[in-house]
Amino acid sequence: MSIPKYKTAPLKTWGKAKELREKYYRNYLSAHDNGGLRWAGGAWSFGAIPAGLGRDVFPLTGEPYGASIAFKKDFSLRCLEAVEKKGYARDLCSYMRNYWGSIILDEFAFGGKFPKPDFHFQDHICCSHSKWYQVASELEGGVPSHSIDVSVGPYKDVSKEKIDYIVAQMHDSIDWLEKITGREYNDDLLIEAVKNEFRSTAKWAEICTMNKARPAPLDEKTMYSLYVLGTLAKHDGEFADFYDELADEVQWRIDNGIAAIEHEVVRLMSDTQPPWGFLKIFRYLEKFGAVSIGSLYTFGLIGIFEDKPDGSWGPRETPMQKGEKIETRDQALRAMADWNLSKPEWQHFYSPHLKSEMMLKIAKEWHVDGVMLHYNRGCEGLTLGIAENRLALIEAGYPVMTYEGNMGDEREFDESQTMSRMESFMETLGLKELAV
Amino acid sequence: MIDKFRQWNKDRHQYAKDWKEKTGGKVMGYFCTYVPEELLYAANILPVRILGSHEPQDVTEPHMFGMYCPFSRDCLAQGLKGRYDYLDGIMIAHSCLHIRQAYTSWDKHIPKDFSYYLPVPQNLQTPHSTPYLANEYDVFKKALEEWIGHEITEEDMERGIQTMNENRSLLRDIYKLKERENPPINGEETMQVAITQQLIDKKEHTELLKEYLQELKTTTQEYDSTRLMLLGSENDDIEFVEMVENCGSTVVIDEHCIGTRYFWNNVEEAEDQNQMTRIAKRYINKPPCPTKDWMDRNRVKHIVKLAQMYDVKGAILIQQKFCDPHELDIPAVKKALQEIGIETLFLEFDVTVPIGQFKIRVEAFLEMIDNDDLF
Amino acid sequence: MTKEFWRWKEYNWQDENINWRDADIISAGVDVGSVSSQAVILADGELFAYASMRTGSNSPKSAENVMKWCMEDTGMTLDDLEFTVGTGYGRVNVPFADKAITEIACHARGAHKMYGKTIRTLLDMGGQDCKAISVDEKGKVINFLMNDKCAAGTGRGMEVFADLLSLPIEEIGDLSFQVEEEPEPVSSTCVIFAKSEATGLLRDGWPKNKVLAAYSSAMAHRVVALLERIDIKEDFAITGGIAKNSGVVKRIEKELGLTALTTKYDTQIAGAFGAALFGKVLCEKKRQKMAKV
Amino acid sequence: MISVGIDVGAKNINILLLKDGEIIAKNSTNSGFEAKENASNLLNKMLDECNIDRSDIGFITATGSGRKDIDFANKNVTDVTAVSKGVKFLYPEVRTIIDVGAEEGRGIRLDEQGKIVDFAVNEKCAAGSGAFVESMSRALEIPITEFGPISLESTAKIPMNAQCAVFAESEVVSLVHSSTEKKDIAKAITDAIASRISSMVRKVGFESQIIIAGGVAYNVGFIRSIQDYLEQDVVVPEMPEYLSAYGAALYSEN
Repeated sequence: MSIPKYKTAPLKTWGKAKELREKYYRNYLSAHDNGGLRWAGGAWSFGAIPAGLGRDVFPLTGEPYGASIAFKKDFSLRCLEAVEKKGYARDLCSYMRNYWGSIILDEFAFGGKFPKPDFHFQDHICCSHSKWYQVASELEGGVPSHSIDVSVGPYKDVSKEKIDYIVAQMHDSIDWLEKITGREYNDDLLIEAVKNEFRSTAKWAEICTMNKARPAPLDEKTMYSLYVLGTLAKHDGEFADFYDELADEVQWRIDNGIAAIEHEVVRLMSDTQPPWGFLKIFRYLEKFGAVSIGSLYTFGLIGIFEDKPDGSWGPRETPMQKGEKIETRDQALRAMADWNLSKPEWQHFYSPHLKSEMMLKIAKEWHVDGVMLHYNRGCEGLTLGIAENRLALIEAGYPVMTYEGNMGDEREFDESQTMSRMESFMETLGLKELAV
Repeated sequence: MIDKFRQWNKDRHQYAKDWKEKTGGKVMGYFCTYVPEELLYAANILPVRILGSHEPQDVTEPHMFGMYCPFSRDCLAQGLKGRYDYLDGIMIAHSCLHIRQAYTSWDKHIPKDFSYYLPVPQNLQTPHSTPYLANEYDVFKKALEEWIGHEITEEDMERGIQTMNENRSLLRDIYKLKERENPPINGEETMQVAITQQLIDKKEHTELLKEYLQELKTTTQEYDSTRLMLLGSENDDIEFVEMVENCGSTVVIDEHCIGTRYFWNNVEEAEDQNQMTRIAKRYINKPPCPTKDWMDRNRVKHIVKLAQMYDVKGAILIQQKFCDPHELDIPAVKKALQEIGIETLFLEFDVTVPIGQFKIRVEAFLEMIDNDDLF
Repeated sequence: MTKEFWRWKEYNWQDENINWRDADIISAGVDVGSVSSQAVILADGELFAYASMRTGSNSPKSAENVMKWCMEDTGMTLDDLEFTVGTGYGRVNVPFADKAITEIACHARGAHKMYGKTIRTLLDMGGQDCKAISVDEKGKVINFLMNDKCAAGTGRGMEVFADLLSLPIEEIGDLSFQVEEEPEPVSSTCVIFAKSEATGLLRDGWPKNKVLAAYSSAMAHRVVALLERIDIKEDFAITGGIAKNSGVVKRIEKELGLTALTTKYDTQIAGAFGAALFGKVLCEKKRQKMAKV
Repeated sequence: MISVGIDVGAKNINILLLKDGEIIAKNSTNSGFEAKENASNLLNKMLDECNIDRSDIGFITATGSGRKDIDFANKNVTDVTAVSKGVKFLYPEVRTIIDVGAEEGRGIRLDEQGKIVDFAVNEKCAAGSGAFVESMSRALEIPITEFGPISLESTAKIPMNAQCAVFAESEVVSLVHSSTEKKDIAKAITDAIASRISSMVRKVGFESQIIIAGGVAYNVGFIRSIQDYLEQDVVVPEMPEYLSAYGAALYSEN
């Protein structure tokens, strides 16, 4: 196998992404200083709705926060053990357990005490979503919680009644927000936020689509630090602008043949969240000339895709691009409900086979040579049906490697065993460690 | 008479095959108690709850990752082993993630001519869930009609509702007897009746139930031992209940989906509401599965009520390994029960239950809540 | 036959100052554990004799052997035991027992006698499992937890280790402290995987004692987690084989910031002792019943 | 030229020497704590026995979990690759390899060319490994060598919840206490391991022929159980424990 050699260059927008992320947590922490509000909820929550309470309302999303804790291994371990002490099972969602632990220990991962939110605003598609904040509220001594059920079935079966059910809950949630915050709701801010969400989530999908290029301009390890913004506040205008900027740079990398890794011999895709404490596995793969071009997870957790006229998979056309009117509260909520129901990572909750179809699309259109599936004990939701995905990929002729671990509980990840398994997998793909 | 129920439970597959033979009707295997059997009885379809066999198995690993609950893996194993080859159709009602996989893998790998995923709201505490669910029933009804090839009339529907209501009410009557100081029926016997309720043609089950009820009302046999409550997810483990009762206890009440959660409430009469709305309300108001019990903890309140109603001395919290919804409830349930002075014992179930390891826990638990005279 | 380092010594003891024939009630307890069995004989509730042996594959026989060894040279026979309570794994197969009671209740009762009435939390580290027990002022169990489906933190785990390192089980406690500095605990407490992890460390040239220290603290940490879930009280004690392993005990105390109660009795007999105490009470009840008839 | 294959497992080191494709020596020793020294000593011992000078060695390939310790090897490959190579060469008809080592079990599927299509390794559980049988034979007080034969005498089916090697031990103990016959318990144990292994092998999907690699192949009880679970006959090779070393040696050849 001939070893190609490509130009590489660090991402210019990298610093900006880091900055935005830090600012996000700063805003949340300092919200009260100038009379603002802070709320906590899931990364999939309809953040655009609380945005209608004012520009001084800041979120803390649970999953990214749980992952940030996972990076700090010692703190994470203390969090997990604190939760077990309270009698909660060890096999529950590890983001959730890290998050609860942070509450119980009353320590914030970025220093200081745990900054209690003024309310919880969640949505519900996996078994743990609403229960997460039900328990959080109990641990925090009664923070008011609200959650919207969005688990109405796959987008292909969407109906007016399903949308009505979600939208009715959204309308109620606005009344609830007004009641518990005593603030008057501003529909213009809602509409603005909804449009930002459409922009950012479609743009992220576009950026992922650019990674079809060979050599890949981005590797998955880098993408993790970029998609995360969308999990923090997809409705945030600054974040949407950032993705525009990022898209331009990725296009520039493609035009100038700048690759994510120097020697792109084979292209892999992964799936489910990685064990956050051990991202070095991706660096390890690079030694063999293997680049992970992404996954349904990194693409479709926030990116909104659709089948394009030419049959390929790409960013979904936004209502604005389609020239659809979004002028009233109801229009905004309906559009947002429909938009989110088409989220790739929301489809497999009803059938792994729908997920397999999307994974096969990626494998084909992104020119994937092998697949690496993380059987993630930390997330029942995204690991759902992964064994069936594996079968489908193998049936389609893709070599698949699986490894067990946990995105947020390092006690369930066996580093040496996983590394030797990857080595075996590289050998089966005919790769040797490159002498560089 | 209990032996008839025991036999039905043992020969569940044979019963269903004979039923098909006898009636020429269709059999529907279902995965979760949120399935509205009213519609199936209206369509003269025999609903059969798909359950596991509590044997170690090696066939599900390729289809379901081992971190999902052993019950769902055990169910899938039955299908992969061909034990349900007589089913004409399968269906599931949207509830927890785990059992969903048993359905989706079954749907792909095991032949059948009808398969249906019924959406059910997870947010039962909003009024908007009723019209949404009622509409999903309409859609489901159409699918059924297409399958069986004829319309399901209002009369059929009413018959379906009455069949279910009558059977559920009789179970309530049986449980009424368990409130007595010395109940005439123990946990094992109750479980036989409750399991078969989900396996046998309700009309037939109802007839036997009526006779059995008479027998119990006049029975002299009484159980006088420590009154226990069984709480948890799915539990059809007869061997386990026998072990618990042989240690000197009687299970007088339960809160799991092979038991009270299945039959506790009925479809109510309401002039101003159509049938689908009435049925929807029944399933929305039934004692909830933890996965649907938020933001208020209505299930915990219900459990406390039952514990007091049945004057239990202790509660055994059984949980299918990896069952997140229940893991998210257990600390709250424990707390609530301890606050009213009821001790709890937590046990984690797997496909096979290591009776030996559990026996000592149960014995020690009973020694803990009794045996004061030894000190 | 290679030396089995994991094996505990077998022993028996009798109180010469007691003439059992003068006693009104002779009650006994026999604890047939998975690894070892103990027998205790009480003369009017006072400890008269005890013995400890390893359990053979035939538990009725093991029960009989250990009881016979306990009464060795005393002229006592099984018929002299007015009331015997069996406990432990083999509690139901003790041919000469009048009743079976779980080791959880028996350990609590025994510890209450051995460590005094103030005891509130008991940690019993047996061969195959590990139990955290809350006890009231009467020695009655008010709550208990057992480690589930995993032998990490059990006596057996330590034995596997003793074997791996070819060090006598009685000595590994002290040896584990003969290190320059306390190492990080091994990451895996699973007996089998800890074993391979340890092998790895030894291959990296770690001295045995250091590996031992790393495993002991991992085990201690695991056990402390169990204790914390049952909310441990200040007056706590450790019974069972591991109680003799200072390497684990001291580390548990360190992590808890508490000192375990001590006793003049042999910690391994707590179960049999408790059984014998129950035996005495049950014996009195039996007599009362008889009297009524 | 002499080609050497060294397989450093968790428990044993197996070394095999090839001369122009012919096996001229194979031997085994405990891995112990100094795998490198032990391997080197064994190799020298073997060379002496066939009076070969160390300088005659053309190439050394190491495999097994301790392969990286063997710094005097010219190259190393993982167990999966090594055992597949060995099997492909000796048993070209084989499509599925079940390789049970001291601490992990592996299932490997090969295509007609002997290329690896898929493989699985049992995760974080010793219940599907050689170590399991050992701790069990201790609990049962029967020598490891008699374990298989004794289990063969039984046809009983006792389900065992083999979650953890040591915990299974306590289940064994309770079985012993409930005076279940040793042969039945022994069978229950081989069934438990076989069920775990078969479950893993079903994950990679098996085609005949199926071969059993690793020392466990000598356990006739296990062979019976695994055949029951897979509902298929399996090939029991002549030198099951040397297949990986053989594969490694073949890598040294070319």
